[in-house]
Amino acid sequence: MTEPVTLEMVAGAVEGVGGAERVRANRIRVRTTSDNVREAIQRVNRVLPCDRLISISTVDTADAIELHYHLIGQHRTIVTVTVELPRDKPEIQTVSDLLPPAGLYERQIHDLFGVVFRGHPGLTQLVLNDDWPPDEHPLRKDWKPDPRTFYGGVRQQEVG
Amino acid sequence: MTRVVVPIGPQHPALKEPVNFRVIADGERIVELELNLSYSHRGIEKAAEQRDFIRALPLIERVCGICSHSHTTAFSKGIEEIMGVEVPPRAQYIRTIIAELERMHSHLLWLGVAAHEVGFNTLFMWTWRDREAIQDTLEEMTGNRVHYIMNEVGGVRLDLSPLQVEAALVRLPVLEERIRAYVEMVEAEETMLTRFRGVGCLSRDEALCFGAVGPTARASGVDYDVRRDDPYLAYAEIPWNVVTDTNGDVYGRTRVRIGELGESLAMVRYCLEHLPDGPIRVSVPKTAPPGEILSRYEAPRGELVHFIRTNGTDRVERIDIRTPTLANWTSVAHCLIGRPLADVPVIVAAIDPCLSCTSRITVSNRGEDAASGTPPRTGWEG
Amino acid sequence: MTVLSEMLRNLVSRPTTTLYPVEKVPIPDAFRGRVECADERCIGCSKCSLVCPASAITMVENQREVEFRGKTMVRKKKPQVSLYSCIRCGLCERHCPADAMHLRNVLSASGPTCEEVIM
Amino acid sequence: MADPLLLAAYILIFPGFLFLFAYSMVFEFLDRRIVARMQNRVGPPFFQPFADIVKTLGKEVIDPEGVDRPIFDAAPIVALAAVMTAFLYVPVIGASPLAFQGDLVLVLYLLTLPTLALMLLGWLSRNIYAAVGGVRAVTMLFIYEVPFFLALVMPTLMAGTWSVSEIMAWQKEHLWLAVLQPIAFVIALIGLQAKLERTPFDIPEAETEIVAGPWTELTGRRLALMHLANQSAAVAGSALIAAVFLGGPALPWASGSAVLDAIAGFLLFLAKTLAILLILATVRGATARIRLDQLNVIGWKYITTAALAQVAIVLVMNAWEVGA
Repeated sequence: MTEPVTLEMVAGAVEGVGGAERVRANRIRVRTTSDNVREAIQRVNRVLPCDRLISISTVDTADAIELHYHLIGQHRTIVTVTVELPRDKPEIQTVSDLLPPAGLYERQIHDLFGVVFRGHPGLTQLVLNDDWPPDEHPLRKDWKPDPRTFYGGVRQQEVG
Repeated sequence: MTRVVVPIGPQHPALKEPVNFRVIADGERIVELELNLSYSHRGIEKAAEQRDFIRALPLIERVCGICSHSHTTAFSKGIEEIMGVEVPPRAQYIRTIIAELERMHSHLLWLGVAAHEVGFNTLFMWTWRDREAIQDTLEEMTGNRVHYIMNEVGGVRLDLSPLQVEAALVRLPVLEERIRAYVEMVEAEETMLTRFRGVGCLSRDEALCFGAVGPTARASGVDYDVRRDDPYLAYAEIPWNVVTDTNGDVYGRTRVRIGELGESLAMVRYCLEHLPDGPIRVSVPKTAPPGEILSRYEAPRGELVHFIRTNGTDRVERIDIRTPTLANWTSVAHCLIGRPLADVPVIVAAIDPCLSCTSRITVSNRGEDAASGTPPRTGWEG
Repeated sequence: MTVLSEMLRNLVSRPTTTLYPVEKVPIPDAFRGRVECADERCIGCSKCSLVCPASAITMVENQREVEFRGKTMVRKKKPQVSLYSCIRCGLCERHCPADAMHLRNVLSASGPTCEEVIM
Repeated sequence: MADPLLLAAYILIFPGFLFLFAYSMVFEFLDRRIVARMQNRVGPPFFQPFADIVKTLGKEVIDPEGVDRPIFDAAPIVALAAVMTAFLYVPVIGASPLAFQGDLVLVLYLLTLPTLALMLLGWLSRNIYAAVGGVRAVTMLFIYEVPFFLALVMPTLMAGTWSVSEIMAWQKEHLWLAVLQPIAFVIALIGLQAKLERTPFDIPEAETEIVAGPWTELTGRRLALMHLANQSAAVAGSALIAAVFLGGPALPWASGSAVLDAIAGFLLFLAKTLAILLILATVRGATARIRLDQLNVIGWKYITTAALAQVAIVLVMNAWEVGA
């Protein structure tokens, strides 16, 4: 375990972009806005070398869609970069060129939450089946499956 | 040679679960690869939001058949941390025993499937025969071979009677001797070695860059292991060490998994012998305070992450499950480029893919409900 | 050659498969099988039907005199389990205040006809 | 054997086709049972191969859309016929009545026809897996065919005749050719394992990679005939190697009546072919499937050079014997 990461180091690195706070023994959260996510990740990387993206978690609260980028490095401390996107037009720059595993995670989030990742090489449909209506995103809080639309599988009349 | 599109499709004898590779091969060599996942969607995350903690556990357990204990432990460990509940040590030890037994039977299952992928069916039959000893132990302890549902928010559901502890301890020496035999066998079996060595190579920084997790990463020298980096359950008190290897190919991953088999067996024996007594669960309030936790767990296939957000009610506001197989797919796609067609099953099996883990998020709505407009029953509800 | 030596040893020893209809596989007593409700102890509180994740338990009208924690009372409802929907998770057994629901180590949903098998 | 009725009986009934089918089913049962017992399993009952063939014969024949039906039907029949005629020239109860100079070459070429039939089936069934499987079958043919033929031609160098029955007779006076030419015997076994596409070499029918290779689109009686052809090729192949290398069904000392000779010869034939089966089954159980490019390297670098070395040794032994 490298020497534990002090909060000040991280806070110093990102103070132009966002605030840092210690959530738990080895968890640090960096809040930032959607257009300087890449900037925040690169700065944190300079201070504390994060060589792996654990995952991108998303939460759909009533007013915004939150994206949490969890990063980890040899120092074994998880740095979570949190971003809030407006619900009506959630759009953000992709990080799949910085962190390759993000490619799959972003496609999954795009399917389920409708977040558009600008610059993503192949934002094709990963998680939902082919004949799923493109504009509906099931994991959003306000999504209710209305019975008339067809969500895939066998069409009603073919079943008979 | 002309470019040929070979669909290694959802229904394929090598893949026990549906995943589709649209492989563009130039002769026998793979030039391009397109990965289609999510043929087994069940909408677990959406469904989990409509259930309280008690009813959510059997649902979350069914994310994956082989690593079901991983998911319930990660979930209940996260909720307990949000509630600030202290789980009694005996429950922690019982959870660790079931976790390590599950890792052992998952690795034995993998060893058999990997041998079957290269046509060495004898090892497949032997490993699955020895796996029965672990399945019987688990069935005696928890009452079921697969979905144990031992976990509850606040502790464990069943206690381990001295009889069960004795029955489990009796089976361990036989297994130990079998694992030693497999270590020699993997080294000695020439034809299997030629199929494993140098296949699907992943260097150390490639493993890091592509976000490989678990035995796949540890075989390339990356020594990330959540049980040591972020100790949970009783792993801080048990003497064990992380198994890593530098080969980075399928052979290296085989050695890491067999090494972990030996480690897990030693851990189970230590836990069974040092099982502390005391209560096995703590009464827990019905609702959890608003909070957020990233609960990490070392599943047999790699690092499993549950991101849980609660909002003060007895339900989960959001649970985001990132399973190890989803993290490993990027490294598989990279390893496959340039390999001959015959290596596809071996390299795919090397990360021990668990497809039902990877995809869990759509609501399935069959026939009669669509007309009557009742809320959609997830396929799982039966 | 360890593989060859073990194969030859197997050739002469008995195979480990248990021939199912003739030899039975021993079922441990902790096995979670068919759900049974002990009629004399059940107080009809319908907690099991609330907690059942597969909503396989429905309450049916059933009057009976029962003994519960020293007091005798008359219960009005009794659980009825649709065995084909039951996933044998054991939550009803865990949350039953009167300790009436038990999962016996008998195979659960195996009925001669395919319509609902009701316990 | 001039009497045509007896000859017809020889061809059709006993050591001919009926015996070949029955013995190939026994062969398959023993093979599957031995491998099963090695894997600590019970293994199939004795009538399983018969049940398989009867069942597949009865199943519906599905033609893939746009396939050339006549050839698709003919290929399995051609494969089976080739193997059956090859079996006639292999001695079963003493020298075969149809033997002639050069029948060793005829048997070898007839045993190659099933692989070509597989290639044709694979190519005709318009299925990507079958096509890849068919191409793999032929590529593998080039790799193992050369050493296999070399290994089986060397006995002719030493015995000085091209007829299987005469090679068998030659071995009565001299030692078994497996003792005199051990390398050729081993290469012949490897070649037979590859010709029958059994596990170390079942690359065309790699079930975990390309579904079932050329066998993918075979259904109903085509599958039954092709399966029977494959099993009969196993019997014919091991009978050939038993005759050429292990002295075949001939007793070293000529006992009294011809009938006793025939029975003893037949028992020897059974013993030797089953010994070869045991070796093939052990190899099938103990090895994993190697890749085509690896087989290419092993085939040309090691097996073919071993065969050529064996040829050199045989020529030296011939010269030395001729000299002495």
